[in-house]
Amino acid sequence: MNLTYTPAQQAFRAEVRDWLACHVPAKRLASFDDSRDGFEAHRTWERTLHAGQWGMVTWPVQYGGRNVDLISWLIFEEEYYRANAPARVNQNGIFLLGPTLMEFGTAEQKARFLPAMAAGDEIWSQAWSEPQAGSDLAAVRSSAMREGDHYVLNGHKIWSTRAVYADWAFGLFRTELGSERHRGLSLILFPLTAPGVRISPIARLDGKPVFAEIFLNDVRVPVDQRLGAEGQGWAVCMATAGFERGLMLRSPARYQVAAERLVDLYRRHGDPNDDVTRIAVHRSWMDAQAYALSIYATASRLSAGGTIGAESSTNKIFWSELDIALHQTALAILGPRAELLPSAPTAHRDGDWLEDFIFALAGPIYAGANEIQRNIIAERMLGLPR
Amino acid sequence: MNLTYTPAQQAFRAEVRDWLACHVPAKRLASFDDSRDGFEAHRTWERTLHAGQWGMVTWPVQYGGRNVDLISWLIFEEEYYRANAPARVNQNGIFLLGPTLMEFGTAEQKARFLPAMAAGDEIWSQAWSEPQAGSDLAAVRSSAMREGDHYVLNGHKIWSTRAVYADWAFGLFRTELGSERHRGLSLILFPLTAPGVRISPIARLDGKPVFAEIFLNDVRVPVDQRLGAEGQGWAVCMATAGFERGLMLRSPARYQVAAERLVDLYRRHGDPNDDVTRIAVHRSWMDAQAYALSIYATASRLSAGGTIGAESSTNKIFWSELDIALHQTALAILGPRAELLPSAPTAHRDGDWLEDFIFALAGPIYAGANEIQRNIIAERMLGLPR
Amino acid sequence: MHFAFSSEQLMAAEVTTQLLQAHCTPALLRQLLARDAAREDSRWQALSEMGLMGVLIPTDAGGLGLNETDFVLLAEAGGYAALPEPLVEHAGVAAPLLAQVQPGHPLLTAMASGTSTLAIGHPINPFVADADTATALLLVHGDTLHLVRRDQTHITRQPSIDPFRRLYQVDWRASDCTRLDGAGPSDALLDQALNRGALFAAAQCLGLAQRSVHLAVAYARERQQFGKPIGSYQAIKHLLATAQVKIEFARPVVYAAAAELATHAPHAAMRVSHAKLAACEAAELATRTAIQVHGAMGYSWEADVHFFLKRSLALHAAWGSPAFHRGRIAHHIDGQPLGPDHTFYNGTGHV
Amino acid sequence: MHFAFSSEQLMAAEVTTQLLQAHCTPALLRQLLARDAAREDSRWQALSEMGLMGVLIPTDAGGLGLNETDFVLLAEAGGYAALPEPLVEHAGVAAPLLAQVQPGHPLLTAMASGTSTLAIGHPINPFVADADTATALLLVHGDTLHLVRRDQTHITRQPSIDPFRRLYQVDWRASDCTRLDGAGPSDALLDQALNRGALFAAAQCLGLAQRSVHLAVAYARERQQFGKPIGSYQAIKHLLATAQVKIEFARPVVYAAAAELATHAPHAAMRVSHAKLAACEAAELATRTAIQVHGAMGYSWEADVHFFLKRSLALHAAWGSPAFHRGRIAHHIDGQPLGPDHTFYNGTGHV
Repeated sequence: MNLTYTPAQQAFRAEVRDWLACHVPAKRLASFDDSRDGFEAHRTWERTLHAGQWGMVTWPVQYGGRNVDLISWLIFEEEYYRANAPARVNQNGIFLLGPTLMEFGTAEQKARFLPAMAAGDEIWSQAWSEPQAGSDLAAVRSSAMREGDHYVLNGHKIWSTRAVYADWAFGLFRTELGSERHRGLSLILFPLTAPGVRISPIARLDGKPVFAEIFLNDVRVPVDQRLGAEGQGWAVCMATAGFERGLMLRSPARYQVAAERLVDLYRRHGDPNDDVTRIAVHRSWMDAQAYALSIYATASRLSAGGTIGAESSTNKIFWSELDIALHQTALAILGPRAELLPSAPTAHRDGDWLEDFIFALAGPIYAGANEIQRNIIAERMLGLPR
Repeated sequence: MNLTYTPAQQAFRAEVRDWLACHVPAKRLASFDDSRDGFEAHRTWERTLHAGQWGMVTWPVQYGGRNVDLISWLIFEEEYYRANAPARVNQNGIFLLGPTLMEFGTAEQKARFLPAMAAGDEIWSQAWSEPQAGSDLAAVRSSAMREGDHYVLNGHKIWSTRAVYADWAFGLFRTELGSERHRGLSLILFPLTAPGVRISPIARLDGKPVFAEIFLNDVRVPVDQRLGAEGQGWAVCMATAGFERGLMLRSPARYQVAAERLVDLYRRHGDPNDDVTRIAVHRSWMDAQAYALSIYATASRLSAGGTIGAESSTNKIFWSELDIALHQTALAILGPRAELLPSAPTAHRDGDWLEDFIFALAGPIYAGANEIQRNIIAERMLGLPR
Repeated sequence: MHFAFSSEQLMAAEVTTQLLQAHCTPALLRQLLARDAAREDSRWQALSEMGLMGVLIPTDAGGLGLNETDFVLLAEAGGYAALPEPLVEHAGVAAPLLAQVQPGHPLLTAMASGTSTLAIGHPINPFVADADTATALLLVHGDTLHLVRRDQTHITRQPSIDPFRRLYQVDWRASDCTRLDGAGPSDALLDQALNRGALFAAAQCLGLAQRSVHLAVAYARERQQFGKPIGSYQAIKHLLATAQVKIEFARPVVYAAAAELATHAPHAAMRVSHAKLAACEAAELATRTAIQVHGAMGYSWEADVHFFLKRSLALHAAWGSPAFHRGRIAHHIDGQPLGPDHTFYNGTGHV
Repeated sequence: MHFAFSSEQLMAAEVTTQLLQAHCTPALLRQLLARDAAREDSRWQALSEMGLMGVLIPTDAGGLGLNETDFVLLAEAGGYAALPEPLVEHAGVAAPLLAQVQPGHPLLTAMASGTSTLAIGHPINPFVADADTATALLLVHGDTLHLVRRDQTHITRQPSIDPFRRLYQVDWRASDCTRLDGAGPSDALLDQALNRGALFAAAQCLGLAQRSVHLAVAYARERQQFGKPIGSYQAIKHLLATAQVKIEFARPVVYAAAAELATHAPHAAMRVSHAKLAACEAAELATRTAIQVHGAMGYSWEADVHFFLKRSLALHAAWGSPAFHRGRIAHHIDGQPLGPDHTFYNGTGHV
């Protein structure tokens, strides 16, 4: 056990920090969910990152990475959040599909998709859920019927983040006619610009169109856009979801930076008589530390050849609850001004606490509702009967 | 709405207070669970209460009561807890079986059982659970087979509080051979001294024998010791349980006095820098107030002819969680001395916080585990599907 | 001692609830937003015709001359419907304050009939709600109260996450002409107004909480996953049952606070603070639970539950932050007798 | 940066766990109680033969010369078994303190072999654990440390709810003969001892918590109600999953604290406090959850889960109350840089 960074890791941190100091836009980019302009500004930032070879540092150099270990990735993330750099518009690609491609993709698929992903040339959306398949993901009905060397996609996907402006999407489809539940599913990649794809935005509870429905009507995609073996989509998808929840979905640095700002907010605006809020501030900081330590332990285990199991479900519960508690504490500090939108003339200018609180509310729902995660922990980690 | 006591109620309070001041034993009685002596000392106290006509003030005068309303009963309880009067050894009788007898008993049964109950001449134990019937109370297997004008009881009851020294017990028995679940059950009263009854004590987690198993082997009881119609035991038992949970099982005064003592304990021994504990003290006090207000509302509704429904389940959850939180807060104030038994020479002498904490741990389990109560709230109060 | 509403009070609440059920549906709320209108005049009129605006206005001035116990269920009904119009601030807070200061003030009659609306700028709140649609504003300058015509102020909208909150920063000039002279020191009057504001905010929170549970129950009965309604899963049942328990033990505190405020019980302020804390917690838990039960749908603009979440969020620190109210509780605990004979005012201490 | 134990460390923990699985079963605990014996000598000997008593004693004195990272999993294993013998206080706290003060003290060799036991009376704790079976006691008088033979003291048992806690009030007289002169001021040494005590109490709590979940899982798989194992009900599953989440996010804090204490990282005291708080909370939740899952059986003397509840209760305020440890966290937050580059000692500040 060694909880100090190597000189190489320290040098890496310095390099990341220096580069970000020179390149992070001084002015905050417009949201990538609100407008095409904001989206494209984030794509430009992805290209800037890629030009600096920072698109996804753990990837092999040939795909645009630096071939560094997961600890270095964590260092990168720490510096990235410290620098308040733009949100990653391609997170569905680089953190979710990327690792899956790395594990299940053919050499051709990796060469085809990873560099374009790292470069920001292809921004990805996910297409997991369907109207009747939310927590019950295996209830997927959308189909991909084989016709020669193509699949013909039909169906209706929903809650697809980024889909309004993204270039590509990946999702589960039934490739076996009449198959049920987890059987007969395949993971298929498809361009959102293909004929027969229709995108319909869905507004979040604050009215921002951060999701979309994807309607697929006889969309033809070549067979080599299937990831993993035909009919094995469920296993591929579970690996993706496990990896997502276990490590990459939420960098600990995100919460550590938020907790640091929360401490600062309390120092400047907190009511010194408000014990409850002070305690909550300290707890948020401790929980963010605990989450970071846990992820360092996971990264160390993976680096030593270990795998991620059902304990990834514990991560998702922990960070989603931490995220809500942290932002709720910030709103408590802001008191009667907490409800103000940024457009209010007298709104505080101390960070996007309200917006981030709204975002945090989704945490216990997406990437598998926390109720499902608790089932997984109970059944797969603890061995309770189904 | 009128939240002031009538002159009659104020006079009643004064009378209770004066009487208790003169009669409550100066020295605390030995526990009624630990020894026959302690049990009999409590029986003697019940007789003293009865002599003062305080056994169960809401009952008709002919059964030993004063025929006062439920508000007066609450006032009695408030004064009783304020005076630190002995615990009611016959609580299974007066608070649980008594109201059930009042509702379902025949005139003869009331005359036969209620006065002896109020007088402390017959101390009651409950016999609900069986080894395979805990949360699943309808899984009762013990039987009461009719033979002429008697039932013959056979079976095995468990977790019977008071049964080691009590005189009588009441419980559910199958009176219909081969009946299943809620059907074919009857509520039967039987003396614990009857031939064929064997009592085996069970120790609580601190080693004190507060429960017992009751083994019944061809125990003959007259048919008129059945309460309610034959085969209607489930309905009678549910009414009993509802009444218990809804009102009588736990007087709010119990928690209000405990909260008052907690505030005092914190004043004298609390660490002024311990925000978390101070907040918990205040919360316990508020929750005890909220519980009292809720019970006053219930009593007012019942006095006006209302009934107790599934919301009695909300009570049980609330007081059981309050009870644990309150005593846990007391232990936090006591710090490293909290773990000491009263026999420790340097133990604090500030009340039985540890013992009461241990007692509180049973709260979410007995009288229907809180998980069962949440099912009841969801299904019967909110209308969610079974 | 009778801790229950009269049949008249229950009837008034029931009628109000039914009116709002018809005239304040989520669909109508969405229409109001689409029109970008400040209020729905027909709804305001309907509520006025029921007499709701005058509940706390003396009969001499055309009101009903009732008290907080009569109004609390109406405020709760407003929360249950996420009512956008300022029923509570106008009729529950501003009206009785003006009536206390100048029982014969001519504005009261127009207020009782709902033809004039009075907004209130209380020092505990940084903004004035619904200043734009108010005929006049009750404002504070130093230790004096002022009644200011809307056109004597300059107001700036402060948009809230709750699209139906119409908060304004108010710039104005105090003068002898605007000053309201009347009975009693303004401190005591403002404390009472704060207590009414906090009490009725608590009552609204109760309504928001209960509605959120009801919306979630309705959704959970319909929505199927893994072949059965999600409401049949114990996880969903227990989430909602836990929220309902919170509501059940906030409700009697809110009702007791109303009764004690109405009778000027000495510990009424403490009870109001308890009510505000308990009801806000219940609303917070219930609205969040409702969103969770709705799943992704609950996080969308489509489902109605967000209206209740946002109102709950807005009321959380209105009329005193939780820290303010906890401070009042602590003060009571530190200084007053606490035993079970002191639950109500004329407990044993007064036998 | 490698946040994982070595295979040697994992192996030692595994062997210890297996030994305790065989030699520290709940049935054996009950036998010990029935005999009213202070400790099980054969178990102590078996642990000693494994070298556990000397982990933190220098090799020169017959120990293994290892550090806190090597001991933390052993303390956790002790918690998992509810080990009655003072492995942690003797080998985890008293031994390294004596070794720091007088690395060549002759008692250390007997301590490393387990033939002598050293008890410790640290000012943060009101009592001395296992003073009765100790050969000698490390005690504090003013700012001096003393090594006192058992027969130089008068001890009074202070019975705890945990029947295996053997707490004593110790009366003794400090003298020049008993004083231990050695390197460094006693304040710093006592702080380090406190940190070890708190860290290993936290490790024990982790073990207690995990064992409680395991006992509850085993029971829930067997116990049938309504025709199926109670462990198949979502309510039970979610209670236990929630407890497991608490454990998972206490564990890395405890392990990091061990590593940072071993390397004298400047923020080690903060981390120890975090570890103590998190692990105590996990143990509290897990033991209570386990009792709830066991139902009435869990509230009885018959089920084993109460042994773990009682130990958790006893360790809650041992080696610093939660308020003490929260105070150290607050001090760190108020005075130190907090960003993600400061998670570990040589973060960016030291690039």
